[in-house]
Amino acid sequence: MNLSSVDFLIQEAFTGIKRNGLMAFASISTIALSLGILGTFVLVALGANHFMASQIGKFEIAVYMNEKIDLTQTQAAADKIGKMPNVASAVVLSKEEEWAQFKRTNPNIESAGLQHNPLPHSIDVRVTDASQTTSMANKIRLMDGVNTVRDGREELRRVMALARVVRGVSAAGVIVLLVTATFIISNAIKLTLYARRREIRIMKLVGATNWFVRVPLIVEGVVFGAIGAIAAWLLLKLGGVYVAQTVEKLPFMAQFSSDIPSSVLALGLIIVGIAIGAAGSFVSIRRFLRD
Amino acid sequence: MNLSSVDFLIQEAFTGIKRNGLMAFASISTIALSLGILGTFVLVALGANHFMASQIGKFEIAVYMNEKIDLTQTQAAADKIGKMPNVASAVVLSKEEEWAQFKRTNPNIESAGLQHNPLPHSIDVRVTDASQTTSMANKIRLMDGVNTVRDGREELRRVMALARVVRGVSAAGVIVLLVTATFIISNAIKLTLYARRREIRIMKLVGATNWFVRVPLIVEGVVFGAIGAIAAWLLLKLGGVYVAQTVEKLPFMAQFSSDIPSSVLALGLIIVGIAIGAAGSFVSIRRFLRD
Amino acid sequence: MIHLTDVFVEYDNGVRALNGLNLSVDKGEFAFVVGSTGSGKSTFLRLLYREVAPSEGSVVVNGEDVANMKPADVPYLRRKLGIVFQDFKLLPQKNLWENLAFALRVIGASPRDIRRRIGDALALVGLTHRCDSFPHQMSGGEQQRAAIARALVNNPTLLIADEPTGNLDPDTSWEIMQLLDQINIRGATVLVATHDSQIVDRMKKRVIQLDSGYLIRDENKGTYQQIES
Amino acid sequence: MIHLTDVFVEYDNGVRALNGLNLSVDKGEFAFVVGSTGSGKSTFLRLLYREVAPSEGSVVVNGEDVANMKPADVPYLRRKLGIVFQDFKLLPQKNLWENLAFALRVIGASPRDIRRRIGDALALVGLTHRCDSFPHQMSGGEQQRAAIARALVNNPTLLIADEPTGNLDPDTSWEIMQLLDQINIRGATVLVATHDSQIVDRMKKRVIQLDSGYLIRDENKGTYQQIES
Ligand SMILES: Nc1ncnc2c1ncn2[C@@H]1O[C@H](COP(=O)(O)OP(=O)(O)OP(=O)(O)O)[C@@H](O)[C@H]1O
Ligand SMILES: Nc1ncnc2c1ncn2[C@@H]1O[C@H](COP(=O)(O)OP(=O)(O)OP(=O)(O)O)[C@@H](O)[C@H]1O
Ligand SMILES: [Mg+2]
Ligand SMILES: [Mg+2]
Repeated sequence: MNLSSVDFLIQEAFTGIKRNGLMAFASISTIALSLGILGTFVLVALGANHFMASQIGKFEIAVYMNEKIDLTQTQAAADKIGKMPNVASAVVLSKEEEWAQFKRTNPNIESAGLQHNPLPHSIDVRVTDASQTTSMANKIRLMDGVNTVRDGREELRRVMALARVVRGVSAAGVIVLLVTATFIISNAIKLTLYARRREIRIMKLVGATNWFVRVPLIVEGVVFGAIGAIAAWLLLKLGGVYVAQTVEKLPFMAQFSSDIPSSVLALGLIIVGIAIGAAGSFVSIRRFLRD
Repeated sequence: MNLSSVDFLIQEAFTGIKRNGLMAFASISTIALSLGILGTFVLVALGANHFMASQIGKFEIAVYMNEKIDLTQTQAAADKIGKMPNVASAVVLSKEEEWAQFKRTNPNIESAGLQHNPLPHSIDVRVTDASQTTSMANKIRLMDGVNTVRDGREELRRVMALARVVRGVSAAGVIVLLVTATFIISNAIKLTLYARRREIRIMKLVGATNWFVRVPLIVEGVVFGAIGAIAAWLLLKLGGVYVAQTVEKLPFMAQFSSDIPSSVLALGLIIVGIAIGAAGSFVSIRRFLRD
Repeated sequence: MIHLTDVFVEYDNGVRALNGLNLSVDKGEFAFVVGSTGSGKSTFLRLLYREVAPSEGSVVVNGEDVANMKPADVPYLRRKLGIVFQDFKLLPQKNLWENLAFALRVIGASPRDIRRRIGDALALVGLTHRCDSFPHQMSGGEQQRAAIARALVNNPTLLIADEPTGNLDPDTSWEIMQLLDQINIRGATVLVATHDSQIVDRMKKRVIQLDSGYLIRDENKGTYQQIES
Repeated sequence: MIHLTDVFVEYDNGVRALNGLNLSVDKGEFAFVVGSTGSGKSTFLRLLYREVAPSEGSVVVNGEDVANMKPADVPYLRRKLGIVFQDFKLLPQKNLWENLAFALRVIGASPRDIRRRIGDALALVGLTHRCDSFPHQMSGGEQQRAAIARALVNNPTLLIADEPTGNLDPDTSWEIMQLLDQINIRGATVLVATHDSQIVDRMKKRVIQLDSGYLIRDENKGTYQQIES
């Protein structure tokens, strides 16, 4: 296969697309919608994952003072901790602030009949070297007025466990949707080829090899996949803007937005689109080439 | 159109399906997968909704005792309330039980540095007549040892607001998926018709009216839709069993399972499948009947 | 039966297929349409069953104005006609029997009627043994005869045959022509576009000759070639 | 060039299309294949380019065993042949020029070569003015000539034509036959299945006659009908 014939085969694919407007539209829109749904799910899954990950950084060492200890005493303890080696920062969190914050993220706490703020003052300590966390926690634990010290281990474990579940469920969801999208897209391609079975037979009768028939159709699948992916990306962008506008009021949604750049998303969709398009065409053509 | 010709047209549809195995398979599986995804989303949405709704019934009148009041005193107050008119039941909830339960559903409460159970004992009062709730609450509020009485109004409002959001988001999701599924399915049907455009032209040339050409194809669409819907239902059943087995450990998932009976689900899917199949065929045929 | 007045046909791509055709065919006539390839024979026939519409002029078939017919009325026009297409146009997903049955179902024939009439038509063209075959399982000539059988099966008042013997051997061709003649004698109007000079010469029927979309000859008891005199 | 030994062909539906055919055609020969409709002419030709495989017997074309050929080799066999199909088999989505270009692309011709050869072939069959038309925009005879042009365009060593003049008027038919004769004189082997008795009689070439799948006559300088003697 020399260069001019590669050229010809690609040209073939494009005239094919042009002359079969309906087919092209149906295939491309099917691909776009399938990938759009898939992409939505991937975004939500990534967002959830990102949310989980963002939680991890929150826990380093939490120092809860005795209930008797007031804010000034807490501040003094914080200053002391701040001067210890390996400590990056030691910030006082007043019980009032914490309680307000807690109620905001856990609205149902209020319905449980609480009659006063049950929280103590606390200090948020960040270390410069994560490996020192435990030894630091042990030192702080011995200080006056300190009731409990959490070195984030347990929280981390809890969050990680939840993250694993979320990751597992969303990975399963993405795989199911990927399989579904692949199947739907390859069905669409199969039907467009079915509509052209006569054409394929004629090509073979005038001496075309299987590859000569296949290449333009695979190129066509690739082009459909790529265009469909771009359309899906646009849909997601538009949908994302719309959702962002309407659901903005929900505070917990903001935490869910993922930080993958839109170019990566576009690239990912296009790769998946092209892969499905090419593979779908390749597999579907086989049955029409047999005779 | 007499009976025998209706008979004939339906027969036509079935031989059509039989002779176009590939097309039938591709269309039906596309429908099944689209409806399957749609169905999954509907189930999740209904589950979330159901969870919300189930929360509503939980609040009628919550009576929180003073912190000093112990369990025996609380029980006495509950007995007194139980004898009041319009009261269906008055159950004591010990602070220990409530706290254990609360920690279970709000695992992050523990990480907030709580040093003792902050909850008081409480009484769950259910009334026989919902319209009496407020006046009952006012009566109870005057009793000895009672600290706060919540008549569920606020909670209800809060839950209802959340429920509205969940409902809105899931309704939007269902609509987007429904539109997507309709589009994908009608694309598949369009492609099967495209493959048969020559056949349709010939039928018109031997004197078939548009309806004569249309009816078998619509019947075909209906059959595809129905079979696809049944397949989608089976997929959901199998998927549901699988998910239930693997995600059983997650406590919050149990609350999300919906209670719509599987026959209603099946019926719904079949109706949607048939509607999309029929409408998809009907709309798609038009362009092939023009000349 | 058929009246064409100043008919022009121009296809989408600008090709002028008919140029001011004026022509009448009476009920019960038998006429051949001849002319070199691309002269407009098929286009003329397509006008009669409204597969193409004239860009100018009027076409009246059976007293109906075909040129300005509503699309919804076209099927009813076609049901009264029997048409043998140059490229057969058999339904590829239906076997021979079903192809004929479809044409009869369309006009609302009863199941018993359908069985009888299909049996008769297949016997006439000698394809009874092929009734289970799909078009792609038949030879060229068999497909052609199948197309003829389908055109005959609904007892048309006007039979239009476009090159009905192009794939048939001379003997079978002659038999088919005798068949069309029989149908004509029983009262149907018959129009046959053909290149088969032997048949035209032997049948001695009216001959309509087209050339580049112009009517250049129209004579009764004519021959395929104009006899130079 | 072509050697058939005890060839039987039975189609999927049980129809016996060829019954023990023994036949040889030498390089450079010109032969007509005749026989009534359904006698097996097309089936015989299809054997040569491996559209059907014999259920029994051997088929050798150009020294290659076609009956047992690997599927991957079939395209290379076909590229050396020129085939006019009874139903034309033009690519519906390509216009005339592209149809011919495709056949040349397949054999790897250069763009300049392609332009020149298509120009020549279209001029030979008189379709230069139709090169932008799609098959459905051409008359029956034009499609047939397009199919012939495609078969000629790659200078085949063996030209197989199945009913190449069924849709052509006698003058055009004769011109096409002269064309095939020219190609034959230039060295190609030519096999033509036809029902056109005038042409067969006039050309005085070898005639192979089939009947119900049996070879019943094979004579040089023969006529369409066996001359009773
Ligand atoms: N694909 C097929 N499947 C089954 N039977 C077939 C198939 N093709 C041809 N036949 C049958 O085989 C027999 C020979 O067919 P063939 O096409 O070779 O005839 P032919 O001589 O070319 O006839 P014609 O002159 O009508 O073209 C016929 O009876 C036909 O019905
Ligand atoms: N659908 C179409 N679109 C454009 N041009 C067409 C179309 N059909 C036919 N033509 C052109 O119109 C002219 C007349 O075609 P028509 O089919 O009527 O010829 P014909 O006399 O039937 O020829 P033949 O004997 O070859 O069948 C031809 O030049 C043809 O190319
Ligand atoms: Mg014609
Ligand atoms: Mg044949």
